[in-house]
Amino acid sequence: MAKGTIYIDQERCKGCSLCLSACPQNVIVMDNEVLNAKGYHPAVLSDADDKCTGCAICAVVCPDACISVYRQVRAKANVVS
Amino acid sequence: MAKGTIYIDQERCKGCSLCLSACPQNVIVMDNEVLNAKGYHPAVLSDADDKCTGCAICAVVCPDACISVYRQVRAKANVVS
Amino acid sequence: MAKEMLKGNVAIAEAALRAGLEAYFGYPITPQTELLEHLSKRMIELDRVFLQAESEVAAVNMVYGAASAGVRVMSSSSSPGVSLMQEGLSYIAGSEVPTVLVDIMRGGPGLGNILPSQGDYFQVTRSAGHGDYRPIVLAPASVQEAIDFTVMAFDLAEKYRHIVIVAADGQIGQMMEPAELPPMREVRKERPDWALTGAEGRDPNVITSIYLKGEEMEAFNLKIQEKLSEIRRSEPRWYEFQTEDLDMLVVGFGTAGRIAYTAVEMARERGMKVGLLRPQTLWPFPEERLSQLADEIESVLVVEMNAGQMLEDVRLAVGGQIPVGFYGRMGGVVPMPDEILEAIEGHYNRLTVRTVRT
Amino acid sequence: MAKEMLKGNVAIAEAALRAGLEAYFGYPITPQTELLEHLSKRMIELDRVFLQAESEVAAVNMVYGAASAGVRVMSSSSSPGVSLMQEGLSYIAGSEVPTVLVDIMRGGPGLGNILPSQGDYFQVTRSAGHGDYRPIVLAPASVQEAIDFTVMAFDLAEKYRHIVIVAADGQIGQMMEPAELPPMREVRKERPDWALTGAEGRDPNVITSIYLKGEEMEAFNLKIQEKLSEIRRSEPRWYEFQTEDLDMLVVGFGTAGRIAYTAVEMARERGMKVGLLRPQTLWPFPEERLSQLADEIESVLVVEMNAGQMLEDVRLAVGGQIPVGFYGRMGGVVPMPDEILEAIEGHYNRLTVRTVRT
Amino acid sequence: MQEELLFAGFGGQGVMFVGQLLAYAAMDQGYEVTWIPSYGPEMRGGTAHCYVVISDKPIGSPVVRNPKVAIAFNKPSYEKYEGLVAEGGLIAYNASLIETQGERKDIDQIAVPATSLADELGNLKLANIVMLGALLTVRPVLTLDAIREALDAHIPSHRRNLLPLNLQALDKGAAVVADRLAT
Amino acid sequence: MQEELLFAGFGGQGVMFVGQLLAYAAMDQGYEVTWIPSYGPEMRGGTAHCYVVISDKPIGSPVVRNPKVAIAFNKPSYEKYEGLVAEGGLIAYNASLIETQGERKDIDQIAVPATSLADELGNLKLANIVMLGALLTVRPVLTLDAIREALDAHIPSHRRNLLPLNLQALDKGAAVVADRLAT
Amino acid sequence: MSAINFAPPENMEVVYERPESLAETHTHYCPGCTHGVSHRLLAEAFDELGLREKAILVASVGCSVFSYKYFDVDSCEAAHGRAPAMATGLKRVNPDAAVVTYQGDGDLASIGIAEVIHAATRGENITVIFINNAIYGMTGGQMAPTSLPGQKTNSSPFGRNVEMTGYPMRVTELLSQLDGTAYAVRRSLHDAKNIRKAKKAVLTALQTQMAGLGFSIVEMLSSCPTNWGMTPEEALDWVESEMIPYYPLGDYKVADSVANLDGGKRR
Amino acid sequence: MSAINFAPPENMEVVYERPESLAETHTHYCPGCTHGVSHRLLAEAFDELGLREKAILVASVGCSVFSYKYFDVDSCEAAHGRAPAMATGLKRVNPDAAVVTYQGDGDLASIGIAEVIHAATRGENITVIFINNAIYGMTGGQMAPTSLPGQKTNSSPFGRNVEMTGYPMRVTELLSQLDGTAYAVRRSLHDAKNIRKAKKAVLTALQTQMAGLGFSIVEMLSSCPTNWGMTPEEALDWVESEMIPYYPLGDYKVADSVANLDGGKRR
Ligand SMILES: Cc1ncc(C[n+]2csc(CCOP(=O)(O)OP(=O)(O)O)c2C)c(N)n1
Ligand SMILES: Cc1ncc(C[n+]2csc(CCOP(=O)(O)OP(=O)(O)O)c2C)c(N)n1
Ligand code: SF4
Ligand code: SF4
Ligand code: SF4
Ligand code: SF4
Ligand code: SF4
Ligand code: SF4
Ligand SMILES: [Mg+2]
Ligand SMILES: [Mg+2]
Repeated sequence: MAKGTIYIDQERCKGCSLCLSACPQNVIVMDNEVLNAKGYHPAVLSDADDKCTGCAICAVVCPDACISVYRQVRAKANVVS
Repeated sequence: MAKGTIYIDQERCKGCSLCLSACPQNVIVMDNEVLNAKGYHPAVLSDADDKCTGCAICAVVCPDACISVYRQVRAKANVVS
Repeated sequence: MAKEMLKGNVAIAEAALRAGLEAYFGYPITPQTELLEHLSKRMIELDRVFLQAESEVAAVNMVYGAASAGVRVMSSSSSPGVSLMQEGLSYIAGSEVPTVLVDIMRGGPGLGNILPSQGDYFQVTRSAGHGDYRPIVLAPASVQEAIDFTVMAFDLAEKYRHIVIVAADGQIGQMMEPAELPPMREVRKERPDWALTGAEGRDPNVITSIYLKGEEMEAFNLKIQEKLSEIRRSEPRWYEFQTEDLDMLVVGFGTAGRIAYTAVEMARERGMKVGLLRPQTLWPFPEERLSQLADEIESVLVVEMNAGQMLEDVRLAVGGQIPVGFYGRMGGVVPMPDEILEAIEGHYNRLTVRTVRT
Repeated sequence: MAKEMLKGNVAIAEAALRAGLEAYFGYPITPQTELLEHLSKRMIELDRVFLQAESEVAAVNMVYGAASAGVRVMSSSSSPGVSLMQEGLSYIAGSEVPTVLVDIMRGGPGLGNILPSQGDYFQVTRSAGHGDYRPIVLAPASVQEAIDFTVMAFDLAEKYRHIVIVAADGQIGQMMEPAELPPMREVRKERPDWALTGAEGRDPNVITSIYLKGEEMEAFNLKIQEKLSEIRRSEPRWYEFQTEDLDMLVVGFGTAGRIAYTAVEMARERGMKVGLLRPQTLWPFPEERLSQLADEIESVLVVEMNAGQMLEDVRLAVGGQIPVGFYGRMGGVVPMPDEILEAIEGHYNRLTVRTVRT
Repeated sequence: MQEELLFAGFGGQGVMFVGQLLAYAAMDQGYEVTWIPSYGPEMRGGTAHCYVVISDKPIGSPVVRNPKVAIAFNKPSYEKYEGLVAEGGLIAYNASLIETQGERKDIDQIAVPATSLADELGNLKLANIVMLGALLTVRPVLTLDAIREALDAHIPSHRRNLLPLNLQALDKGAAVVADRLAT
Repeated sequence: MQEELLFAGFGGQGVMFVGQLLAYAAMDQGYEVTWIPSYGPEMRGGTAHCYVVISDKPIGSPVVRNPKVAIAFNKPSYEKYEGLVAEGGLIAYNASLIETQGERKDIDQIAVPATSLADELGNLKLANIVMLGALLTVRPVLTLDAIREALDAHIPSHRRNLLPLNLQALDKGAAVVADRLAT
Repeated sequence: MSAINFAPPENMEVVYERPESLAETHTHYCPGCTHGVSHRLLAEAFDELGLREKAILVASVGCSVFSYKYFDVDSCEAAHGRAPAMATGLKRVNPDAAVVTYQGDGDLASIGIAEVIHAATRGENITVIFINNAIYGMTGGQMAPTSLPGQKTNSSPFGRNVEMTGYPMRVTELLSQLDGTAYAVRRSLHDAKNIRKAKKAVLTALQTQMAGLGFSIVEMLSSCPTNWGMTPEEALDWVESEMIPYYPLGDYKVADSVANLDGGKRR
Repeated sequence: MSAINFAPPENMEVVYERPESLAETHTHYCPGCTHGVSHRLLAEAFDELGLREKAILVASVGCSVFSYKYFDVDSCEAAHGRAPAMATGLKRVNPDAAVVTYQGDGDLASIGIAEVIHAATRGENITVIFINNAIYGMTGGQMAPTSLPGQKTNSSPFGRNVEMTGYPMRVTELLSQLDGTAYAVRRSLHDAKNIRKAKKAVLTALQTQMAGLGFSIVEMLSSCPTNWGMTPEEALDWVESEMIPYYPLGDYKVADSVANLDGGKRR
């Protein structure tokens, strides 16, 4: 499976935790250490085992468009047209 | 066929002639002699041959509810209930 | 009844209910919404009519319908919603069906904001909508007055078969104060003889505002003007404070008038001979009392939460005898007592100078 | 251009078109309908935008949209329809998009009738809808003025980014007179830099009337008040007749002012020193000129086709210096010259008595 | 000079048009002129009237309580307006539809059998033009030529074929009163 | 006598409720009192504040520019309102969330670790009552008994089970400043 | 109050007479205008159901603006388009009354579409008589939302251009979509047979209301000879040949509860 | 204007990034409110179709009142319910622009139903994004025309009583009846799969407009955790379990011309 990663704009995050429950790999957690300027504990990627697939589900459900998603570049398969 | 007759309230009539064209017996005409207070020549029954059946079609189409319709009383058939 | 701590909006709603409100039609809008919400519960509990209309346009026309049936009926809204009701109000005035409307005014123009304002003064006192009439307009400055004026609104509406508007700024709607509610009145059983109820055993009644012929329409208008003259004679109400031994008078209504009260107290402490006139009816405006006072004083300061609307009525009442100053805040800003005090001082000092010079 | 025999409504429509009207949105209502009908033909012929809206509420909001795009846009209606536009007008004023509205006033309140009236004076001069602003209001008294003021309306609307209302009574809309139309102007190609057109190659534009914070809303209101002061200084317009060597002044606008002209002529023939001031802008009201004249005369008579609305502006302008009389007809009744003459005589005689006594 | 005329009749009798025609003619002759209509509640039927004021100075009021001239095309109009005509003025009426001698003796009463004359021309709708011809002969507010020119200039193009008939009607109206005046 | 208090904090910190509680108590003690709220644009989050004015005479303005007492539950409120307190007045603040010594020396600064104390009681939401207890001990606008009665009389029925905890919170707040005052 | 003008001739019985609920007043409608026909039907229905003393008529702004004068029942005049709102106010405080709005297509489909849709949504127990004549009659013949494609009116002088103004609205179909609508049908007034059907629909609509079953509307295709520029007969022909194809007659919604009225023998 | 906050990690490509048409401003929406999701979808669609410089957003009165701040496009704020009228004015004089209204259920279905119905009837070339959250969010949780039967709100404290207030309005079904409507679909924002479908619908709606095919509307079932008194997750569950059964997702109208967009390969 392709490796992926995400970036969460913690200042924008409102801590709604929707990404958390949507992530199929369960690699997002609430960052209880950080309190952003809005007063929320933001979400953070916690992916020690590199399980994130870059599926972007988290980004798709995030109401505050906080999440950018990246994935390992794969050589494109040659397709006969 | 049952005999009928009608009464036209000529003061109320606006001379639209809709009863005239609706009457299946063609027994209504415009009364060009009379000019009512509204300035219209009203409709009038012209039924020398007693053709009016009392079908009430004229009354049903009259927009000004000028027409009353009457029909000969027939003995009611005895219906076994 | 004992005093309770009541929010203005809730107090108005409960007072209306206790005054025998039989039907309410309204549409949510801040800062009026608690009024509608309170009635959504209480009216249903009491098996009376509550309906959230699809819009203020619909609400005012539902009110028009229920009022035509001769029941105690009311709507409530805030400035943009009241703008949408103008046509309906004009029809109601033209049909002479008793109607009560509560306007909890907010900052404008346009969508503006939800803060307290007095920017609807013209919209409610100069005739709502087209044509020649003026609604009776009651302007409470406390939760207790909000209660009392609401009850009075129904009585006046029925007495004159006219529109009565309770016009309070958002602050009156939102604040809590101890106040006493009136006892619960039952819904009236009988309907007035002009009411639409189905013409059982009587000639049909008709409620309409059309008079196709100019002469008839004019005759009807003269009848309204007659009624308005009677109201102008009988119904002006105001509150005054420190109006003996006066150099200068402050005039303000609702929240502005209430805050001016504090400023006048402060001014008296500082030795200025200042008093307060707080109109409780915006229409009929207490012009007679004001013009009496104007004979005795050197100057008037008008305080409003708008760009100067009641100002015109004050100027009309004092008729150019004495200078009329103005201090206003707009767009939802509520003036503080110290600002008004400063305005009083400024005005008072100029006044003294002027008086001395003469 | 040569003079043509033109009906007021048609003249206004054609004048607007020639002033470069790019879009019209309106709803039929008597006695304004020929205006809409004329544009339904001409705008389509010229490939401009004509749309019959589903209601006056929709019409004013369509106008709001097109005005936000910076084009010359207009609507027209009559009293009940103008009541329905109050909210939209307040939004337009709060967004500062140039807009022209024609109000061909009819008898009220309510459905009233379709006869000429001036009962919308308050509704158009005191701010349309909620909040603190005043539309510029132009009041033609002839078909030629209707044409000229319509053209001017667009220029003023754009100059001040404000609402301009052409307020004419039904008689101006319905009568025919010889008048000259302006030359045809092309529709302007460029749009103002604040206009909504799609943010191609520039930062996005925003048109809104919300200011959530009181301070911001107040700042915006102060900006509007600033603009209004400028208009008050620069734009008052009026017509005067026989205003030299005066004892008494008649003040009237639109049709009432025009008929008063005849009455003043008759009064002069009878040796009374009477003149006429006919405000052409109802707001800004020509208060300065009136107060100048007030210094020279003994009395003022106001003539209106309503219960006395402009009367307040006259009283404010003369400030209690001299007595202000009123002669009004309501509900679609147009006063005849002889009635006004009689009112002048009554007033003039009392005046003489009074003057002698003093 | 100021002339004030009131035209009144049933809707459909061409009352508005004949007033406008006079107004056009007046404008073309360089006068100030106003025309103003008034309708009843009915869409069809009912009565209608209009005022025309012609002057060599700016016109104040386009409506007048006591017009110098009234033209009545039907009975209700005659009854309503005879009393309003200014002293010394005149009322012209369609004698085909109105049987009267008139009450007032302080104004001129001109009876014109306009509908019958129009009928002779084969078109009842021309009664209004017949009346105008008669009126202007008795009271030359404008010349008949001015009306002829105005007809030529302002008749709607789809009715242009009726122009000769209109001119005939005008003459016919003029002739009938000329005869009578001669009497 | 006239007391003016400003309560400010995040929505959800019970700012409005504690102000109302004080107002109820004042009413029950026979005072004149006003309570007035002010909200930000957000539905959740954002800040909110309310004014309470207590007096033995009719109250004019329910809002005051320079309240004698301010109670700040969060940092932004402290920063916004410290400067507004009237000379000689006091500001009480939730020291659990606000680290400050205060700028102004002409007013009393009362630091109350309200959230921590509430935490000790097992319910963070009680920080507001803790604050009130502390405040009234330092500045006896009303007696604590008055508050106790008001709590008893006005607590919503579905929260009645929390009454003992609320009373404890009040005492806890009172105790912490009493200790300090004693120092 | 009796409308008998004439004692029945000897040996004859009355087949048809002016209904009692119709006032004696002459109407201001143009000759041949079918507004008069629908008035008569409504009055007949009031008579037959014994509702004269329970009826409250809400007249609307349009040619029928004076309809409050033409019925011998309690009545009022709503603001343009707002009859269903006014009727709602009346009905809620007079639950036993028969509240009927009488509205034109400009009134109901244009300016008043919000109020009628919400009345239907709420299942408001009122009856709407909807006169669709594809034009604004009273203001002198402007385009209505129901004007036909290509129809020339005084505000669509080149014919209704569907590119610019869209296709005509089929109101009854639209309202039949709403859960609160119990009865929604379209009828036509162009001949005696259809008028009789329309009458039955009015009866059913009123019965629906009196049984508390919800919102009822009877749309009637109607003529406007004056603004269509036709004789009364031509106008009826136009209804039949031009309007009916665009506005098919029929029952668009008959709730089961309505179908079961009179034990299933719905008229 | 670029929304890249972060250079892609080495060897990685961007799969998802904040769209350019979304302004940098933080929104005032409550945590977990799906207004934010629909905003993002619309911004993505503007980006993908290259419409950022052609778009004019008409914000409406409701919680989305400030949406004009949240998009990097020309925008304005309509009066409550009147966005389709304002959009009509804008579109008629800017025929090449992409004019989009963004409206809540109170705004569109209650006070604004007339304006949206007439815009659809006219086939007005505008796109409506309709956020159905079964409540009035901004004013603090009153009943909307779309509130579910029995739903407790601050103005239906005993639960929506369908006897008194009728059944919820299904707006998309209603609008799909009108000839001028080219595209009318309902989607939901309760999970990623449905959000992706909603996105495609927004793209199709905008393409419909740009191709001049008529009126387009995308209804999105949306959550209001605050006024429903739920956590953001509970709220999404409620959308799925309570709202969808009442408001079935699907395509209610796809005109042939729309189906043939992109040579039939409609997204
Ligand atoms: C607010 C308002 N706008 C416009 C009008 C003018 N008006 C009167 S009737 C009417 C249209 C009536 O058409 P319709 O409802 O179809 O009735 P009809 O005359 O065809 O029977 C209009 C636009 C008005 N009276 N009030
Ligand atoms: C004329 C008018 N009436 C009422 C309001 C008050 N108001 C603001 S938003 C709103 C309802 C918004 O609900 P909805 O459209 O569902 O949007 P949401 O907040 O749920 O997203 C209301 C009634 C207003 N601003 N203007
Ligand atoms: S991209 Fe997919 S796997 Fe990675 S964090 Fe987001 S949802 Fe989880
Ligand atoms: S969905 Fe977005 S806002 Fe919510 S917790 Fe995750 S990153 Fe934060
Ligand atoms: S009742 Fe029938 S037959 Fe007799 S006149 Fe009328 S339509 Fe003709
Ligand atoms: S249908 Fe009626 S109004 Fe018409 S002509 Fe016959 S009787 Fe007269
Ligand atoms: S104008 Fe048309 S709808 Fe109105 S009364 Fe005449 S024919 Fe009937
Ligand atoms: S109140 Fe509801 S709709 Fe509004 S922002 Fe909060 S969650 Fe969203
Ligand atoms: Mg119609
Ligand atoms: Mg909503």
